[in-house]
Amino acid sequence: MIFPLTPTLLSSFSPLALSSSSLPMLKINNIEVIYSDVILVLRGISLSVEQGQVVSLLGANGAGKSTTLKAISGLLLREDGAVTRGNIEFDGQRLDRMAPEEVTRLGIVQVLEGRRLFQHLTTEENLLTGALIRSDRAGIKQSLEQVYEYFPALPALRNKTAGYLSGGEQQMVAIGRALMAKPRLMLLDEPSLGLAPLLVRDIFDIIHRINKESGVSIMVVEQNANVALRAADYAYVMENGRIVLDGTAAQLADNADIKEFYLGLTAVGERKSYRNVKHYKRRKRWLG
Amino acid sequence: MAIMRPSGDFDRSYKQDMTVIRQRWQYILLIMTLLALYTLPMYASEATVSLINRIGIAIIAVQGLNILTGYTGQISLGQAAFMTVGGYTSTLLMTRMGLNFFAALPIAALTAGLIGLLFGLPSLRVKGFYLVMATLSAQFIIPWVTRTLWQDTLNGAQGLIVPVPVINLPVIANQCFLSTTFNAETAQCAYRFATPSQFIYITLTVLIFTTIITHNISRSRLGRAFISVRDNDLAAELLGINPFAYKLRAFFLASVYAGIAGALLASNLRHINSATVGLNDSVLLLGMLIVGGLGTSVGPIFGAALVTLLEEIAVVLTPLVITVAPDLAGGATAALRPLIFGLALMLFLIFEPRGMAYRWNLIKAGWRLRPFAK
Amino acid sequence: MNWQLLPQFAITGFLNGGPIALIALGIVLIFKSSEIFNFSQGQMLLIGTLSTWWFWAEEGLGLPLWAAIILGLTVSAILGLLIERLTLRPMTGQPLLSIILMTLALSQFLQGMAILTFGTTQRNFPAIFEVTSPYKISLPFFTYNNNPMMLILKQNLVWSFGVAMLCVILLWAFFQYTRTGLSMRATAEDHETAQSVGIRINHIFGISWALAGIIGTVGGILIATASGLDLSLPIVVLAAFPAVLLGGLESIPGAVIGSLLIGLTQGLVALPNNDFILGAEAAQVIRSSSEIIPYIILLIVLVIRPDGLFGQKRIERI
Amino acid sequence: MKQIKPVLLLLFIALFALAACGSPAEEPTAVPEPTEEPTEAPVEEPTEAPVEEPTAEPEEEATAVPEPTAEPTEEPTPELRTENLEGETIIFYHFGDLSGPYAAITSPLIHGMEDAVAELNANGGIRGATVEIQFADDGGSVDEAVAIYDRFTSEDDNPLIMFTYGSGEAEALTSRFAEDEIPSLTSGLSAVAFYGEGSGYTFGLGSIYPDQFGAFLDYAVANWDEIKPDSAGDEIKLAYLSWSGAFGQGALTDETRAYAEELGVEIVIEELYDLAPTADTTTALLNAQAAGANVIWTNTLAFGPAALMNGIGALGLQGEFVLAGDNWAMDLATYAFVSDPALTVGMYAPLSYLWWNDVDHPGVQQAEAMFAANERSMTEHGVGYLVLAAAVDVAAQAIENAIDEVGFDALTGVDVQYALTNMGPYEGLQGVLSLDFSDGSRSPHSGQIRQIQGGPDAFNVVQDFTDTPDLRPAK
Repeated sequence: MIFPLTPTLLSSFSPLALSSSSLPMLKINNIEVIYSDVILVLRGISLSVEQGQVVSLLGANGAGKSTTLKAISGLLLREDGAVTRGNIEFDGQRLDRMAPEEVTRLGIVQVLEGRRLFQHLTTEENLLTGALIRSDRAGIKQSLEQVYEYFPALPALRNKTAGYLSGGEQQMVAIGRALMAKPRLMLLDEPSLGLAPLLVRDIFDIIHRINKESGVSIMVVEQNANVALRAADYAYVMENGRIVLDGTAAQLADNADIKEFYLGLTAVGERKSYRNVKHYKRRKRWLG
Repeated sequence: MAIMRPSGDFDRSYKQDMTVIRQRWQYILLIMTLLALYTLPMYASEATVSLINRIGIAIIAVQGLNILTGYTGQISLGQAAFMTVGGYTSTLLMTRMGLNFFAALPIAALTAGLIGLLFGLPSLRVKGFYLVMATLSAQFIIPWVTRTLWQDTLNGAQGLIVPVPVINLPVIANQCFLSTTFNAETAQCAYRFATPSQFIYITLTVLIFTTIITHNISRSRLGRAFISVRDNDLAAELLGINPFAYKLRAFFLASVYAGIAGALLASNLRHINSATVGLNDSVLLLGMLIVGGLGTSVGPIFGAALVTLLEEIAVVLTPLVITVAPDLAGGATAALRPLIFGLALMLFLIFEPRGMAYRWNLIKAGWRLRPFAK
Repeated sequence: MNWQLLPQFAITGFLNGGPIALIALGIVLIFKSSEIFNFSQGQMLLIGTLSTWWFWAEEGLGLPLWAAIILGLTVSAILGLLIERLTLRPMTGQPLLSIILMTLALSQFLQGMAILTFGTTQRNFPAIFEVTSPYKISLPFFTYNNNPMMLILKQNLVWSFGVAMLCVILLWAFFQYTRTGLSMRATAEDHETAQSVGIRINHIFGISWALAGIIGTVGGILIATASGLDLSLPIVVLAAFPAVLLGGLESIPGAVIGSLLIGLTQGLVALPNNDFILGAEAAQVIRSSSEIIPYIILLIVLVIRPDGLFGQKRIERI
Repeated sequence: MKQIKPVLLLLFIALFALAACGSPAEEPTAVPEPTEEPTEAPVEEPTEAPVEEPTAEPEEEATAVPEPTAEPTEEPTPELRTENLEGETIIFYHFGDLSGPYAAITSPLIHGMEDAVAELNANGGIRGATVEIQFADDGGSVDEAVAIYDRFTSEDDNPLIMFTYGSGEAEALTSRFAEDEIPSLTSGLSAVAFYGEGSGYTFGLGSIYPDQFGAFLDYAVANWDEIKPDSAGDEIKLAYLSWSGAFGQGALTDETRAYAEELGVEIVIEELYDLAPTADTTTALLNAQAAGANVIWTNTLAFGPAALMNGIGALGLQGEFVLAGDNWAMDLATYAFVSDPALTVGMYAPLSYLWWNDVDHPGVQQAEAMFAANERSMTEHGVGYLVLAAAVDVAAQAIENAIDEVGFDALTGVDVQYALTNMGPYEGLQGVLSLDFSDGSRSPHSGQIRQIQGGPDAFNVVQDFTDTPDLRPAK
């Protein structure tokens, strides 16, 4: 099903009136994910994203963050995984067991980990693939201009083969491509991966701006809690396939364990050595 | 594949673990089967014997392909081309050098093996689909060579008439024994393997040898190396197995089998030319392997038997189709064979890609675990 | 060597590559989108061409040729869709061998179907182009024994080449300028990403099979107009297979250039004559090698440059 | 490896079993020695026929050495059944190619045989016995042909006659026919099948291709001034443009090369083209032209000559060459593949049978009536139908002669072979096909030269029946 294009949406990225009484647009209820019928990866995950929110999903490697995103976007099916318990709802519609392309057509667009551009297509063609699910010519053109406005570096690269862009440029194109679909919810998988710290900051600034200006809800999966918490409204922390902590970004940023574990700071704000962190990890488990 | 054994059958040593035949009743069964096959000409019709004969030759070719494709994971569309090499070599050895068929057979096998090795060389550089194309080129180049080059010897596209295999026995007390006849030219008693019920003894005997060898390859270090190359050549390399060397060995062995099958086929048909076996036969052999079950020692036997029988069914069905739709009189005979083979292969690929061997194991396991298994 | 025939054979061979290019393109299209090498391309175009004949012939529907061609192409498109849906979609995720064997099995099955439906009799396909009176061109600048060199080009050959190249250009424009074309190019690059931007890749696979059926059939019709129609038509793909690999499995311009090069080489091996430097017998051997020269080129390509002339090396950059 | 030993033991037991109880089949002691004159063979064979009788005990442990001398052991059957065989059946076994390269000519062959047999049965069959046809498709593959042969011989331990037409099949089966003593009539006329090693039971329904080639060369040399292309000189320069394979190369043997040289005909070029309707003959024709050829011989059929004609037309080479081919090349099937019927005009071929346009001939009239009565499609109005209709007549006559000799109950293939070789000059279908195997050859040695002079019904005689040169292989 194609997301109905209301006149307000047609005016491209115009700020939506945010209702404060927001019902969650995405709701994950107690899901369990199993790969290849045998490997249990997620157990009892529940989370929700409200209209216009930026939600971060934090956690170490292998905690199950990406799997959670794939469960939403349907890409799990491609990897022989399945949601075996619980359900995922988007505006009251069940997403689990829906093919990825159909999820995208509902208005949920995922920016895959590692950018994943169409390498032999040009920058502009890559952006246009994002709009393949739309059929309003004028609207697409407008969106394209909007993307170029968000990422001023891109117009100069428009006819360049995407595979030859730098990592940061590729990330911009990937986010721009997602925007071209005019999504209601954008899923970002580790946008900071492999980028220089300054670039990471830029990217998150733009994510913040997109959220504020066009009202797109965003769910970011990150290892880099520092930047992720800065841009987010609400955050969840995952470990070993479970959610172990959640709260507003401010609450989490204040949490002592988070500081110690993810931000690598001691109570007084000093950096800790790697050895200490490791020692700490062994001592302290979230689910002790 | 889980090994399902009757209760009480345990291994107490490595030697026992490697035993092929573990119980007396299996011996008895084996002896009965072999006896039944060897006495086939006594009770079966010539057409049945001829059919079994063709199945036997096909099994040998598929066994070779099984080493290459089933165990080592290299797909080949050239098996029939190497059969051509074997057929020509044995024929030339017999007609030009005057060798006996049984002396020519191993040399033909070796020659085919070496040529196969040559076409296996691209496997050093390419794999998967690209290798398929390299072997496909063998399927074109070898027949072309046989009909274009050395025309004086190979007689071009017309091909060669192949002599009937003969065993010569001495004359004892002015008598020829054992159903042989006197040959004035050599002053010996000759047994000619001319009719299917005579030729089948060659096929069966060779088949028993190749089966034993294949089975032993599959459970030796060589076989395990093949399997490791198939499953993950990088990991195999890390284990100290040179994947290229083993791929080439597999190519060589597969072509040796093809050479044997080709020599048998040529002698059975008494005629060989560049078109005797072709691309279609290579496809047929691969199909047999899939239908029977890749990488199992019973797979080639099941596959070759089923596919050949299906072809026979096509022949049987033809008059039926013609009665139903007389307009098809011309087409039906020609259509049914590829149609049935194609359909059977497609159904196997979709519904039972592990082939008949897998079914067979399920049945065997079910039988042994009776009454506990459903 | 027959030097005076060099331009003649080179150009004839080159033009012969035209219809082969269409068939090769069909194979590349399917491979690009779904990584399936379609060994049944020949049988698909056989059925498409036979249907076209049936719509046109008096024994069949007796329609005008243009209508018959349109209907024939429709049949091949539907056939392509059906094949993808019924036989290859269930194979998703299966190993390479299974998929290769599936298309080989399909080729057998379709051949059987074609015989069962249309019988074994040979057919005369309508001649679309003038059969006799070839184009005779005297070459500027080239002379042989002080005579200007002449090129004799069959009308059929020239026009078939023209139609084939027109199809190639249309196809290129389709990929470059249409949304479906863009979807197909995106799908060819990366299935997962394509799905994540909302492309229904199963539809794309279906479209590639349908398109491959159509352009293959155009090639089949072009060949049939020149030389009649018979159950052995599928063997034309045997020249297309190496052409595809020569050009690079995933490259559309590669398939075209590969086919033309294969045609060119096949033309050139016909050159040696009785005063060939290695002797008359060697000359005859070389002349008769035109059927295997594509496969010799194939072997060379595999050893020297497996990706082919224009094969996509994955752009590796992080 | 210890576990192999018992298996090996078993193997030897089995080998012993093979020797002891195997081989119920009779040894082919009756096969004529290859060095023997073919004519002698049948003389001694009938005498050994009783050995073949199913009543004879096949389980002989030992055979006396030397070979039992051919005693006239023939037991005179008390009363020979030679008439009124109602209720009996005689089967004509037929191998053909419905799915391979020669599919284009197959259905007329089958239909010609079917119609002729139907007519034969309607007129009382062979002395009252009904004739049945068993046809099997071998797809042009020798492999398949042998399998079919095994099936046929297994279902019937006394087959009387078989029909084949693929050259490859005929060559491969020829030693089997001789060993199993089954006469065969074949229209695949490559010399090896008739005169190669171990032959003797294979008879041709036309002159062998080398003879045909020689006959045409004779004609061309004698009439060169009249038939030569305008541009040609006094020398005949011949291009052999053909398919690869037993059939395509069937006319080019050591004997024909020598014969051509003797006649002063130079074979300037040999070229192959694909055995497919899609074959491109451009390079072959231009190379022939460049080599100075003025005559083209092609040993092909249906789309084979059509590919040359199309090429000649499309390249504008009309009038540059004299085109000639084997008997199969001059057929209706060619018209199905030629882009313009006018391109067929002028082609020569030696035929050892009559053609449909000999409308005054009673045999042709009979064939025509049969063709019309069975409402055959005009696309089958070709050589296959005519020749097979005549061949059925020949076969029936030979079997009748054999029945007269030994009676129906004792009838075997040996007797039919004997009858075929001894029936003298015989006019099949009132003379459509005249055969004479009594002179020691197994294929006819005479033929007409015909030329296509506009349309499929104008295969006109330019030289009436003459003897063809005898170019059978030396060995």
